[in-house]
Amino acid sequence: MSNDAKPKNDSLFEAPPMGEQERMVEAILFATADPVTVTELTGRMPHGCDPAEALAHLRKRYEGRGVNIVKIGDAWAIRTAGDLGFLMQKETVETRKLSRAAIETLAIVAYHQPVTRAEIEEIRGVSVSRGTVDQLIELEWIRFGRRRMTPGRPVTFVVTQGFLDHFGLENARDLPGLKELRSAGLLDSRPQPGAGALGEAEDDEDDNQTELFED
Amino acid sequence: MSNDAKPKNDSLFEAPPMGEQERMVEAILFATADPVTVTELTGRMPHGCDPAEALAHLRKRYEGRGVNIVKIGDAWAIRTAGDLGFLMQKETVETRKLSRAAIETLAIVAYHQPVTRAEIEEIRGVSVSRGTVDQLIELEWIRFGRRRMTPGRPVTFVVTQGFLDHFGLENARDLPGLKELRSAGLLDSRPQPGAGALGEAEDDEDDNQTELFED
Amino acid sequence: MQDDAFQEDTVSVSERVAAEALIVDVGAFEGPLDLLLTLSRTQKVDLRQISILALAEQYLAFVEQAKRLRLELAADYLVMAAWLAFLKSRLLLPPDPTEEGPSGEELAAHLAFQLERLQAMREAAAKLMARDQLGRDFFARGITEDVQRVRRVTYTATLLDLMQGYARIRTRDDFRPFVMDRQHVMTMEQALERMRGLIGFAGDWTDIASYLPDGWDADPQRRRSTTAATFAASLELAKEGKIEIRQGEMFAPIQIRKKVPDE
Repeated sequence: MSNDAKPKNDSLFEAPPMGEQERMVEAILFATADPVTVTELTGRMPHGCDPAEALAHLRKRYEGRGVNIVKIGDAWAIRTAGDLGFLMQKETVETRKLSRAAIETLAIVAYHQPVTRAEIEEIRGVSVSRGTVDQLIELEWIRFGRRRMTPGRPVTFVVTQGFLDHFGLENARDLPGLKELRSAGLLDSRPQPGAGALGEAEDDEDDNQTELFED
Repeated sequence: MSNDAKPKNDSLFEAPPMGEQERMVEAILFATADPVTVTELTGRMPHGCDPAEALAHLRKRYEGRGVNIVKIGDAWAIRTAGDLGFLMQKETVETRKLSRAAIETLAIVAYHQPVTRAEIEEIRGVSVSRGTVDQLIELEWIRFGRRRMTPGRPVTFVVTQGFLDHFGLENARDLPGLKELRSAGLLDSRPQPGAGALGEAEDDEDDNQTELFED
Repeated sequence: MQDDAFQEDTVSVSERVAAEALIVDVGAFEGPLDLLLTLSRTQKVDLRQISILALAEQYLAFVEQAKRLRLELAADYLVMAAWLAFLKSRLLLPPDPTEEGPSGEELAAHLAFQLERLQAMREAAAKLMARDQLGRDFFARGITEDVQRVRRVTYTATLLDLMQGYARIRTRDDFRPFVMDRQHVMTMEQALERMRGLIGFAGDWTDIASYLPDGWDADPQRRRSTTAATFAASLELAKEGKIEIRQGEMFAPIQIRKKVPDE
């Protein structure tokens, strides 16, 4: 119900006090679907108001608050403070299996670090896409190492602590060698997907899918 | 866009300072037109935050301002101050005029909730048309409550959070004149003397209609 | 509670006038209770002091009038009229102790309660609608920011994936076991194919070892495989009647020659 205690601002001659004008600007900026110009404010507020001054006060009042008074073109609006944008996002995390290209690239970096892109390509026998390297860097599993002191001074890649943590390794030298891989049965049979050593990896994938379904 | 100068609040152990929490609640409430529950706030704010306390601070901060922090049921929202409605002609939403039957039915649901259709009809002395109930449900002002544990298990109607929001009520207990009506015994359910069987039959009918609604 | 001294005729005269005024828009009433509430206002007293008897008579007069004007009243108005006539008789006649059911006073009191309650609800509805309303008197946020649903994808791999990936690269040749194996294995079909081409030239007994393909005798595995395949193919050809096989003694060379048809 209308608060009768508040002064009625319908006088043609006397503008409401600045505090009231500030309240009005605040309410208008809040409720209007688009940014509002000073001209519009003048048009909507009682005669004799000074929206520009009220805006200046209001702007100061909202400094450092969760929302700020911002100018958009020649109009004004209330907007979420830049540093609180993260509150407007709801994150859902989806876990996916790394692509084969990424795993192979990662493996080469792990076994051969420090290694240049050209060397990775030589070992894989195919070119390494930019996206694959970027993805591994973003995952913080590989990072740039020292430049190689060869012509062109190519950059090298090395694995990170994050990589070691993720794969449960003390250091990259702990990675099993080819012989060990073979004796572990990893090299003997990889006939087609769905058999032998792949089994474990598949279980993993299965797991992920389950999680997806549960979400 | 995250401001790196601000402390990162992703620690599991340390909640951001209350001033920061207040800013966050402010940003979240400003960003939406719908009331937000404390549970939702907790879910969106960093771990360890106390949105209820932040809300209390914020509510005080906005007292007497052009916009206020209001409680609606168990949720919170920012609404323009009631005395400034005159500034907002442009924003006024043209609503379909409610019929007298709809208004009375709405009031009966609000004051007597949970209430069955048969009870509404008894109070109004006339049958309630399907359209009236539909209109109120469509406006999201009433919804189905629990079934009454009487023969025929008739469905009941209750008012919604949207109803409270629309009429600026913190909860249904704040309905105007509710106490007086109650103490005058006008909210008691007083059966017609000697009319038991009739009531039951009506309930039955109510039940059937309800099921139609729910389908 | 009811004024028994109330004269029926005086009521009907004054109230019939009121009833006639009302009857014009009978359609405006929301049922008999609404009509009763409207009629009760003519008594100009608080609803709690209202004379239900007088009200019943007003109502009956109204219905009477409507009949006279040949206005068709909905059934529930007539049901109410019948009920009020019954109520009126109960209120006027001294209570019959043998009769069951609620007394006239009880029924009248309930009707008074219903009227008061309907009136109260109407007032409450009016108060409710007089409140400041969202979107009319106070407003919600005009510029809303939807909560963005950000889907963050994290990637995972196991140590096993990593090792297999590496193994795959480093032993690309080894790592296609079937391909690899085929390099060292000759199937019977391959041997058969090969021998069908060669057998036409084998008029004389020849050691099947000479049918082994070049380069398959160095590696023991290859030699074994190709020998077995060639021997199996020979048996197959013999079965088909294309060749003859002989072996001089145990472990002696196995010889074959083309079978001359109809010899």
